[in-house]
Amino acid sequence: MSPENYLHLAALLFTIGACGVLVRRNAIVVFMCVELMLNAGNLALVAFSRMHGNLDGQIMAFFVMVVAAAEVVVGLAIIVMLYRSRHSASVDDASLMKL
Amino acid sequence: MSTLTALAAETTTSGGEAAQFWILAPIAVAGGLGTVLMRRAVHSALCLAGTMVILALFYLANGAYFLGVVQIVVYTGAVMMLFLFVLMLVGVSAADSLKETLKGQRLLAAACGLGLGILLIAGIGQASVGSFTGLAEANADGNVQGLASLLFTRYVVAFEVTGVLLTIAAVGATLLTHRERIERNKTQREQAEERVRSGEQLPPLPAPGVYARHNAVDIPALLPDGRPSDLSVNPTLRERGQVREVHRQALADLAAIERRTAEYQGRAVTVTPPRRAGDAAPATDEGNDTPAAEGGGNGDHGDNGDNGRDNGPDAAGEEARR
Amino acid sequence: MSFPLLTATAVLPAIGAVATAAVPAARREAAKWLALLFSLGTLALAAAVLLNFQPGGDRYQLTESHAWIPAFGVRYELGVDGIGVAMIALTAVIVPFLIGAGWNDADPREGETPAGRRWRPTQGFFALILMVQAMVIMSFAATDIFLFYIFFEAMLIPMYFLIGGFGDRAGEHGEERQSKQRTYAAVKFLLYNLAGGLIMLAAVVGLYAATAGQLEGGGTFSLQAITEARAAGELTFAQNTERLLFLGFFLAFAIKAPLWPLHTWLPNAMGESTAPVAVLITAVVDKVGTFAMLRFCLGLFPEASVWATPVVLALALVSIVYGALLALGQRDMKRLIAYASISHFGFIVLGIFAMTSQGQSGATLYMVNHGIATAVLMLVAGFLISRRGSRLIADYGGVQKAAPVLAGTFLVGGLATLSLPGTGPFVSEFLVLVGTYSRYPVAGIIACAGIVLAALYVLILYQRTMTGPTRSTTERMPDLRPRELAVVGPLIALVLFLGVFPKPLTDIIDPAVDHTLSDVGVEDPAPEVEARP
Amino acid sequence: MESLIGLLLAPPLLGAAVLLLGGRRLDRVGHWIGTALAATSFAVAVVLFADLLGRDAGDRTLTQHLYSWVPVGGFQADIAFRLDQLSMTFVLLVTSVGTLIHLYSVGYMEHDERRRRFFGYLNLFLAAMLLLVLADNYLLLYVGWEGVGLASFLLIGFWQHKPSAATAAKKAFVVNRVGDIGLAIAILVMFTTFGTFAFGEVLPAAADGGATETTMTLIGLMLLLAACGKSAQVPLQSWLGDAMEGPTPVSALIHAATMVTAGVYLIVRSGAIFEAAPDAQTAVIVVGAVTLIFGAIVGCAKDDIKKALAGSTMSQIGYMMLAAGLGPIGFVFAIMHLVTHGFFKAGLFLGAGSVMHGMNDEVDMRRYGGLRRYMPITFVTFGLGYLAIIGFPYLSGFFSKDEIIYAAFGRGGTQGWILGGVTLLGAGLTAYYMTRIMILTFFGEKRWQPDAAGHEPHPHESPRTMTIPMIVLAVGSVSAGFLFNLNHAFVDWLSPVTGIAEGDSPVSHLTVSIAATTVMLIGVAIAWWQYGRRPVPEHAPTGRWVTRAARRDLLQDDFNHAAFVLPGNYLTRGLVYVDHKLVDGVVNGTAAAFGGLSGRLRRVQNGYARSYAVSMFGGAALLIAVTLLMRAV
Repeated sequence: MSPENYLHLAALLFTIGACGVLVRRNAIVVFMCVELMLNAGNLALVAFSRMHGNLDGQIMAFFVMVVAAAEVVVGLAIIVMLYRSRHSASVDDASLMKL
Repeated sequence: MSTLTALAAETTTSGGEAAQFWILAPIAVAGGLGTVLMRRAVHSALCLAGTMVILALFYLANGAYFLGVVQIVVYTGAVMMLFLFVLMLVGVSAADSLKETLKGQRLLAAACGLGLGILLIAGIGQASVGSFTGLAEANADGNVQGLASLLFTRYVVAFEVTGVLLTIAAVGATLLTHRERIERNKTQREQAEERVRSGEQLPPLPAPGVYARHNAVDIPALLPDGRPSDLSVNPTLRERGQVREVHRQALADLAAIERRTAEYQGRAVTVTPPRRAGDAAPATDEGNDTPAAEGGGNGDHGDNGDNGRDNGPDAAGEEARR
Repeated sequence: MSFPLLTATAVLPAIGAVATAAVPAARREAAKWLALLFSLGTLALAAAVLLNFQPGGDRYQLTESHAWIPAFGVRYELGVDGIGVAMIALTAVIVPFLIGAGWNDADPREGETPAGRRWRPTQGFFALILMVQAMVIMSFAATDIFLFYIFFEAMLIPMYFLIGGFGDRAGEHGEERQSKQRTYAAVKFLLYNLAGGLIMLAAVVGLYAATAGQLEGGGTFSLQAITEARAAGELTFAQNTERLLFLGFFLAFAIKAPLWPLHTWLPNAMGESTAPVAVLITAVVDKVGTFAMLRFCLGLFPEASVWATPVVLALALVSIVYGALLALGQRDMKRLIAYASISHFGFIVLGIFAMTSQGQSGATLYMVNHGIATAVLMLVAGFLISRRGSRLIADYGGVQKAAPVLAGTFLVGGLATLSLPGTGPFVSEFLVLVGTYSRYPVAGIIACAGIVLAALYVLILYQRTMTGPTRSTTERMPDLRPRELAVVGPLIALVLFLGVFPKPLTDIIDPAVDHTLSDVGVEDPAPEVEARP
Repeated sequence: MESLIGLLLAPPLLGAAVLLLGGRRLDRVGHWIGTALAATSFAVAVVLFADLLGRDAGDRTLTQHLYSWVPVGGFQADIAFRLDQLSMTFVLLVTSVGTLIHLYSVGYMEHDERRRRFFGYLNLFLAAMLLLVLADNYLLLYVGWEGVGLASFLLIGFWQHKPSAATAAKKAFVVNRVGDIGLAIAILVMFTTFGTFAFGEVLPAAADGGATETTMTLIGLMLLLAACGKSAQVPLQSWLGDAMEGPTPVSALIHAATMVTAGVYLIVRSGAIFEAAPDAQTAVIVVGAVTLIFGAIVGCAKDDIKKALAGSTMSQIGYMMLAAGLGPIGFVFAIMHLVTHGFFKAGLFLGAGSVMHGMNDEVDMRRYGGLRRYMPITFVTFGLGYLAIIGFPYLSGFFSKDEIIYAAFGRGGTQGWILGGVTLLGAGLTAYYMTRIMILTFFGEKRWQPDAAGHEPHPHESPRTMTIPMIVLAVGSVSAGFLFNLNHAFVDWLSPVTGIAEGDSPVSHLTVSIAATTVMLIGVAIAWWQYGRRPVPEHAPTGRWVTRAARRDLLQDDFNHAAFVLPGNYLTRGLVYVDHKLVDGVVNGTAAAFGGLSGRLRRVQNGYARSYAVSMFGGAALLIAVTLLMRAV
């Protein structure tokens, strides 16, 4: 068993998550895909930690989790807000970013 | 669980870990794919939760016991549940149409994903990834102790900052979702006046159900001419496409009653069985999903809503005249 | 530490701008008087500068120097030589008259009701003019290149609003089209000058890098420090570096000046803006360009200047002839004056790059004289346009009969523009010609063509607008009002005075020109034959 | 005495300032102020003249240095005056004729509401002309030179409501400017060559022969160009005929007696330069000879009395130029003819003005006729001027013209014969066209026509203010030549400045006189043959091609139009197009290109978050790719 396996898996999951972000329109699902990407990153970090024999990678993964949690909190709040005002959770409900 | 941890603790990888990896990794990938491809957000969330649990196992296998537990408790347990709560709050369009609206988006996304994947894998291949050093030494005092000693020494500033970040996130989320009342509440009188002024819907909305034979909230009431009143059902249900159609039998009964009444009173029959949008569809639970799933659900219901609104003032006017 | 006279001269109009802008909407008249007061105060300070300047003294006088951004060697360094004094005096003299001339130009128009209490076009107009004045004076006084650059660029902002925001009343094409053209002109002005400014910025940075690599105390932007270091041999530029830097500076100044073929923004800008703003552009703001050629291009890059001279002279000659010919072909009198200015700027550049004391003194005098002469012509044209509401020459005729004083002042302005002896421009134009001819005879003779063409376009303009039978539109045209006469009269007196007795100015300018020439390292060509007195 | 020189200039300058700035208050007395100031100037001139006469012949040069005008490095221009015999002659001519014409204008412009301004302009002209002849250096001369051009412009265009007058004024100024370039370039060359342009330094240096002949020729030719412009010599002659649009006193003062002769002054003043440049001298002679004949031919064909006289002026100045080109042999006589011409031509113009005054401003001689009985004083004074100009023996023209013809023969060789022949031919033509004017105007039958408004003309003698100047000028015309030749007074007076030389003439003085008189009589006879014997047709006969061309000023305007105006117009229009489409087009095109590009690029920014996400991921992928590639390399 070599670290490469874990890394490949992480890469695969990351790519899947990225595709999801690009393809899905439901903001919540998009958000979930982002989470998937973060988790893929965490997996790689954990694998690196074991590879190098120190805990810094795990620390990093820990921080990623914390920040992700914060992100989820704020992100979901934003989605709720958005839904309240637009009655939709679709990310391209309107081309909002265009003036 | 103990076998797994024991496996991971060893510096050299064992065949057991390989087996575990090759069994769990495909499931994790399948979960990821499911997250992306499932039409319903709830299903996506469940798939993601599955993937996360498997990842937690991988963490454990890699000697990150603390993280593995945290992954399950915090991530899968708390964060994903938060997702589900929000889904219940928001998830009216429970299913996402998979029809792409942006031109070339899917193609570009695929290209990007493919390119990114190839590049990542190429990068991994190029990097000199050695073998596992193993965490036996680092975890000698225990994984949690090791993490803690690092966290509270070298990474203490970052730790404090993330703490602040979390606090801010919590406050921010409360602030965002909290609706500040800028002006005072309208009194009932004012509300009533406003309603009269707008002239949209003066009397209370009609109650759901048909002739007390049904009192379910998902069945629209019938108007005097036999059409279902959209105002009588909760709009959220309508959004979700969970409105039950009025049964054909009930309509036929109504028509029969009308006919009999007409015969009794000796006047010409004016009421014909009304046509309905949902005539062709069977009025079952499964069938209710269909219009919504076709992606036109919103529009259709919107039209009905308009009809209902058009009827509203008429009815109100008649009532007022009486 | 003596009184910072130059700073005061530059800051006073800026204070005036703020004060004017702050006047409440209803007190329009007060704003006008306030602006006039501040511009007169600036004039008084400029007079103090003139009096405190010793023609025979140091090269740069009234200097002020403070560290500003030590990390990059940027200093707040001010100082004037004779050329700078002359230009500051010009600016200070012109602006009060512009305020007088534009007294009612920015008032809310008939039928326009104030859109709100904050709607204060009059205040804005005068505040912007004062702001431009402050920045121009600062550019003339700055001896730190970075400081100069900042004001050189910053003056574009108020100018942009002056051009785009205020136009002539009720044009021949209707309000909407006019406002569209005005926007076009303002944007064109801004883009042209910004483009030049950005190229200059690159050159400024390049200059800093070049000095930082060689000087012991680190890089510097100080003109004096660089000139001295070059003279002492501590600082040398590689040939290509110097040429590139020169081009970077020169391009910006040539756009501002403007030199053919970078001139096309000027007719638009002058044509669309009100007469006082047009004067501000051509008489004051553009002079920064030619002034900077003299001070920075020649002072910093003498070898490159000599290297570029043939091309610059050719461009200047083309400007002279081309501008005059195009002036002949114009149907819009403001554009005509703009093209005439292009021709005159050709003369100024010709004089600067002729590299003779007559040429450069003439060019400096020319800047002053052209400013005043064009002011007369343009302001009277503006008065004329405000009476009839059209800029087209063909819409006039026979004004002389109805408004003889207006016609007379217009003629004087025109005659000054065509450099009639006895008016200021003649002295300067002749000096430029003498300076050019003594080194480049062919160029001198070609430039003489400008003399004839100037007569043609001025007199054709005069003939078509002022003479001939009166028309229904010009029959009852009122003559100059006292306010207008008070604006034009002193300017005309000044033009005539400078034509008859330019010695006070030449005495100030001469030493500065000699310094510049010694920077470049050239001397006037000696006469072929020593005349026996 | 030197300080009086500035005082010559001051009165007219003051007058111009007061009259032009004074406003309506001065309307009632303005003309008298102007006249009085001109007379003051004349009085000062007389005082100075008396002073000069009191000095030795070699000590008659006064200079006055007022102040340093433009001191820049080696370039030192001063406001300084120089009064010697040559300038004194001009000063006397200008102030005396000027004063008379001021007086005449009082009557002539009586009904013009802008009379005050007219006198302001006249005073301005006097000041500029005095500056021109008093200047101590070429640059100051240039100021006067353009100053008189300005005054001429203002006065030709005095009746600005007439488009023809405005056009003529503009034309005069512009054509003069072409000549002025010549003077400007001449000064440039002088400064480059000698480092100075003061008379007192340039002229001796030129005489020393330090500079190459090419340089001197260049200076000479440029001075000639200037003279051509100011003195209406071929090829810059076209403005003079049109200049007759101005009021008649203006034509008399500026376009006959004084300003147009400034070219002759310039050439005589720069005699030393021309002496050092024989080629330039030859050019002067050629120009003079050509103009002499050209002007005469034009004068023969014109029906407009003023334009006929203008042709005559050109022709007479041609005489002077020719004489000036001959060098010291001719300088004195050029000036002498200039002075006598100043008297009789001014008188003739005033007479013409008087006739027009009586004939409702009619200028066509074919509508005059038989006026001698209605305007006796005009007839007599005009007749005396006429006799003087055709060179009737012992009148002023006789002396000056004969001397020029004699000097022309004195050129020697073939050139001498040719020039002599040309000048004689000119004398004959002069007699012809002047007789024609005389007969058409004063003799024969009445051919009067009502004017455009239908008023019948009632010819009458002009008021006293007009006749007195005419009488004075007539006296001058008759006596000047005789007085000048008394004891060679004029030659002795001028020769210290101009120098004098005797040519080796193949013919004697007497022969020349007899020949000139004979030719003159032939001219008179032909004119009488054509116009005196039979009634004059009211409309001019078509005539042969020469006549037709001469009526159109020998096609000069057509030539200018075809050679300069039309190409200039096309060039201008073309350049306007080029500027708009090409120079500006490049800029606008660049702007449009950027605009189009950004329009395209803008579509990428469609506002959909997912599109942006794609570009972000694409960018990330690109970055990774680049990093990997960099590592691989």
